[in-house]
Amino acid sequence: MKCRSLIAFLLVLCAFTLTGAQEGIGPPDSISADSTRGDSILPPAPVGNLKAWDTDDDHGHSVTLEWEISSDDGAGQNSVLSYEIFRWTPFFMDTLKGIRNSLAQTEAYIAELQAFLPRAKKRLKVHRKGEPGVGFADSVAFYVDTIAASERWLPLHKDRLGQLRRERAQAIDMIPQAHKSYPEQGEWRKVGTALSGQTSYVDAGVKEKVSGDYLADHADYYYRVDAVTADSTIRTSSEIAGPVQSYGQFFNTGRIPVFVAVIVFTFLTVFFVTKARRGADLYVRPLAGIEAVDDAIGRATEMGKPILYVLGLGTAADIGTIASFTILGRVAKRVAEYQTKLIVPCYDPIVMTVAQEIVKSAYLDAGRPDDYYEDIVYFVTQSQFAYVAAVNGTMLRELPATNMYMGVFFAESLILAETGALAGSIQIAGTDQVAQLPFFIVACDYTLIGEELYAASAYLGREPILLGSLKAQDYAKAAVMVLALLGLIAVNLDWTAFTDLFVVAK
Amino acid sequence: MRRQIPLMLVFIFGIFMIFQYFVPHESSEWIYEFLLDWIYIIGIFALALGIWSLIRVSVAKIKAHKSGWGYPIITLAGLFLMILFGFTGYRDGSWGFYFMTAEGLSNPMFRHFFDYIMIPIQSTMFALLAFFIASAAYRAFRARNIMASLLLVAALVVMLRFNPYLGPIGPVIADTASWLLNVPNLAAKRAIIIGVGLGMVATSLKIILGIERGYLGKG
Amino acid sequence: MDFGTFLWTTLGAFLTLATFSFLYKDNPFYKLAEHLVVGVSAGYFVIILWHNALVPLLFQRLSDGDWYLLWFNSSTPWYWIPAILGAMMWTRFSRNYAWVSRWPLALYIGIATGLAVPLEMANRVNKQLYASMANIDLGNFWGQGFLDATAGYSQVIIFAGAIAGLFYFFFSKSHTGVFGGVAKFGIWILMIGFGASFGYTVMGRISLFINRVQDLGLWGEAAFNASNPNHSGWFLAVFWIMVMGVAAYIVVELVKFARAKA
Amino acid sequence: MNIFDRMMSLDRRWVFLLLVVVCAVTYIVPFQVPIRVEGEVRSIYDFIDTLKPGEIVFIAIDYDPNALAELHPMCYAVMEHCFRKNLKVIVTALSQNGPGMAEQAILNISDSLMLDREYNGVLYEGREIRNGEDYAFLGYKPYFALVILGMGQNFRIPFPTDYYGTPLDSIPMMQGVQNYDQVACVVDLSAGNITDAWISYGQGRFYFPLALGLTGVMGADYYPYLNSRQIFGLMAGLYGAAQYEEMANNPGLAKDGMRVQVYAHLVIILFILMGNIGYFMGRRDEKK
Repeated sequence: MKCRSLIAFLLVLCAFTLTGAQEGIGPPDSISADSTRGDSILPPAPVGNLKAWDTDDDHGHSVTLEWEISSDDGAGQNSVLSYEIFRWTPFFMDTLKGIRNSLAQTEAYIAELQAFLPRAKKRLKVHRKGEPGVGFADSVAFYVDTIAASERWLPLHKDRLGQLRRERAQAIDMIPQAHKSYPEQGEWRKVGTALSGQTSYVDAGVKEKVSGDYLADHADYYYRVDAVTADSTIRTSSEIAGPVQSYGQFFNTGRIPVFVAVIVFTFLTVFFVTKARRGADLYVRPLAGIEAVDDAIGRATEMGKPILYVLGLGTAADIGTIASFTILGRVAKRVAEYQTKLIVPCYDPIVMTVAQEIVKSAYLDAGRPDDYYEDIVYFVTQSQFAYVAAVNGTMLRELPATNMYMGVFFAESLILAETGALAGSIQIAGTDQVAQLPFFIVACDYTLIGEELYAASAYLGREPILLGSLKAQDYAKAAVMVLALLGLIAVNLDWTAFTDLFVVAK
Repeated sequence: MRRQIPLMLVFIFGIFMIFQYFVPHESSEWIYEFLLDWIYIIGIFALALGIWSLIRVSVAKIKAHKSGWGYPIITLAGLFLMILFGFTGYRDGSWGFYFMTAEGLSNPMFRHFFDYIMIPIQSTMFALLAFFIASAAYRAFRARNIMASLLLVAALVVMLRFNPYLGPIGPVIADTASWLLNVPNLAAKRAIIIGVGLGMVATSLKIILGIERGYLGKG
Repeated sequence: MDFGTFLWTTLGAFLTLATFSFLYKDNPFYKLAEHLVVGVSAGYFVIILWHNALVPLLFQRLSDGDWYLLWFNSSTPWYWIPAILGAMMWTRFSRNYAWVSRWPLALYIGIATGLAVPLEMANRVNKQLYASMANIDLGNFWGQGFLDATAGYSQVIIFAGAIAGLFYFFFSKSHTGVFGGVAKFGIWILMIGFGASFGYTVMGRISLFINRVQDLGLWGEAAFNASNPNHSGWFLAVFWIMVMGVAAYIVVELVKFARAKA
Repeated sequence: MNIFDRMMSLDRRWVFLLLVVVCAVTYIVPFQVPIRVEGEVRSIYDFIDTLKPGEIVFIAIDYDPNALAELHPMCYAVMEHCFRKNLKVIVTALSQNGPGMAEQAILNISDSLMLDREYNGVLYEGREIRNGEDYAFLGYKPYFALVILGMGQNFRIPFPTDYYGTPLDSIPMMQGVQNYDQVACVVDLSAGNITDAWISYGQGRFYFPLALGLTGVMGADYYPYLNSRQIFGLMAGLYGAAQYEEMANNPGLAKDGMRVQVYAHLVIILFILMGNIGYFMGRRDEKK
């Protein structure tokens, strides 16, 4: 009865996956258009001068094709609707596809068995203790059989899985060799469509060997482009381009401008830092926001109220948050000296861990290790507006004398700033998020705009090597301004050779 | 050992990631994806530290019996209920704990807590911005000096762009508003983004080259 | 809406009003909503990160090995490395081994900063530098209409404003003399730009508030609309309890206010 | 604490209270607020208004539910205008969950078409609009670029049958309608991704008049296409929809929304001015 059919089904499924049935693959055709037109379209002119080469500056596995559009595209009969790109594919690829399919089926079947076994065992326990009576006997026997059968099949399938994986690996290594048998033992298969008017197409596969559309490197590929009219049966093929091999490059030439910029900037930083170490005195203009930090901490001490430091909604991977760490370190040192209460609610666990480490060592530096207790820096939650609700509540209950918002902020910046103003605190903010700067500038007493957040740690620390790195930044800015001016003049004189130097490819 | 090796790790991995950007080859991509998984997994493990800190702070508040000590109980209750619902699922006739498969996500109580507790409160906190933008504008838009008055005038012009009661100067205000949004706004963004870009690279280099060590703490 | 959904929507409406009460002042209703959402969202992220990240990223990758070999024979055993690094983070629970957690942190920050150096240089500095080399449209220099953003003079102002803004951000020169003048022009452009974007976002924020009010409207419609299938006196009772509660609270506030005034 | 000091340091809760009152009143009381109409929206209305009955307008509904708030009012306003002018409408939905919204729009419009309504002083009796005579809904096909190109040759290539399965040849209004040449204009409502395909593959190759309806955020980026004549009209965001409703004298969702926005902005501007007047007067007293 029902259980018998279940066993039968299981056995058939095992048999089916073991044989690894083949199923044919037909070329995916373009939009099926049953030709319901009166006048017949003449075959269009073919695509001219088809060229194919390995796409450069990439991780390989892709070939770029370029051609001149057919004379019947946009002119002449104007009948060309799209171009279909064909690649010569050896039949060997079908066997590889067959291996992939049976591998997928085996994996699916193993997963099903692994899910089925614990449930069946549980049901078996239930039936053993459970209600006696008709049909009880064979249902226990049924479960014992199926569990035994499944446990017998499972290792068999696991070995098959291992064997199929080895087969797949060998088949993939044989792809380049299989492509050498061109033009025998293979056929033209459509790999893509380009719209009329387009003159290039990138035939890109993926680098993962496990996936279906993996395109092997170092294999000879041949391409053909058909100009196709509205009626897909009327088309004309171009001559064949190839053999072409795809491979990965080791240097992305499109990113040379960035490479030069990084090298120059690193050199500037190292140069000025070493110059600063040898004691060169570096002038740095005063920053209102930074001076406010010192007297804000003083104010908090007189009023005996705590200081709230918010590191923002960035993770420790955001550079804005890392800059905020260094500011927190210096603020915590001063707070420890003045013995004021510090509150640091955190949004991200890693940021909390690093902040705890910083505040603890700041208290050590100030010679007050015992004042430090674990809960100065605490975790709230990782959802934006729940975090804001909690910090708002803390502000109104602790009424801090000074709020500092340093780091990466999003839409909640104005909520924090307005609540802080409601609580009557002096507020100093600093963020690199351009969209939030208007709100901080309006609602806070002092705001460090964009780059000033990154300069703050150098200002607060006053160490010469940090001021040296600041000088490097200024020189880089000067370079950017000069280049922008030269570029502007060059563009307007149509001397594009200069501006092309600065194009950053993908 | 406690500080030298971490600084060396930062230097090695930092330099590698800088050069990895310029090498599109497959091998560098595999390592890049693998390292990103590291960051992600380390972040998830650290969540345990965060939850532990939340629990410890809440328990401390409850023990201290200060005013409002009842509320942290609600926090802990919400936390444990949500975790409980997240791991219990209903499958073939019985409720049970499912850790490896995601039945918990379709647990009705889990969905209800999300749809009827988290969503209303979070979108209402977001909606508070409508009020705070009004009170911030009232409180802080004062023409104290030239900079503040430029800020004020630009905001007023843009806020009046679709106001119908302006008569003949309506179109003029609308054109000025779209000009302000397209020209000075773009210049400001460009200056700040270039500055921030240089600042970010400088800060990252300071960390990789070991100039800035504060984040590692002492001792 | 069946009865259960209505109870849940009532809870949602109550929490919405509790959060809005923050506009008046910090009160027990807001404290309730705040602590509740902190706990629930923290729990939510534990579950989401467990099911959607930890299980697929780590457990499933190691699971095709066998437990008695500690999954070392899985097809990707090297995923043990991030797992060990993650576990090293837990040394922060103990006081004297906390320094061990510096290793995974160092890796975390090292990878992040290394990632940022070329990426931020390319996306921010190079891209903006190339964008600023725009072609000044001399043909249409004075543009049409009152103020034309695509005209030549606008492009000159964009370029000059960006350069002046950069002048303002110079650290190693004091803002005096000609240099100070250009920097002042720069900060003026910044302020006009910030004012404009502040004014532009007001409309968006107000529609946020309107959507919340519409949501409350849906709840009100279900509570009071007699034709609603599961409408019954019970819900009005729920509503009146809430109204009474809020009214009592307002009375208490007024009394306190009056006493404070006296 | 003279009047000016009080003006400057009002308690913020009065600001909140007045904002809530203004938003509530303007949301509930359906009074009309005039909307200033700009050229780019006027040109769409005038183009459709001058079409003769029986001409075909092609409306492409290419947005997803998240852009619903801004683009649905535009769709209702344009469609109501076309049907009131006895024009025929072809509707396509090339975004994933476009068909659902297109059907909902057609349903609501056909309901409101039943009633007699007066627009700009002209009385239009209610009439029942029927699928196949007044409008044809072609439905959704993937690869929107290929679909737009295919329709340039013949609608039947990408859409052999309409959304409900009836072949195009047996739809009365589609007799003799081959491709865009028989269509008066195309109005594309989208959140930006499909718009570029309509501009480059649609208007760029078959030169039919194209008008765009976009979300507020995307609107600003498409003004250059207006100057280069690639599109003859552009509606951006809720304000764009409100302008069309104003022209069509058919106040709907957009004008309600704009009513609240106009008065809420006025309240905020009022408080800003009050704060500044108090500030200046206060300072003048100190100087004295």
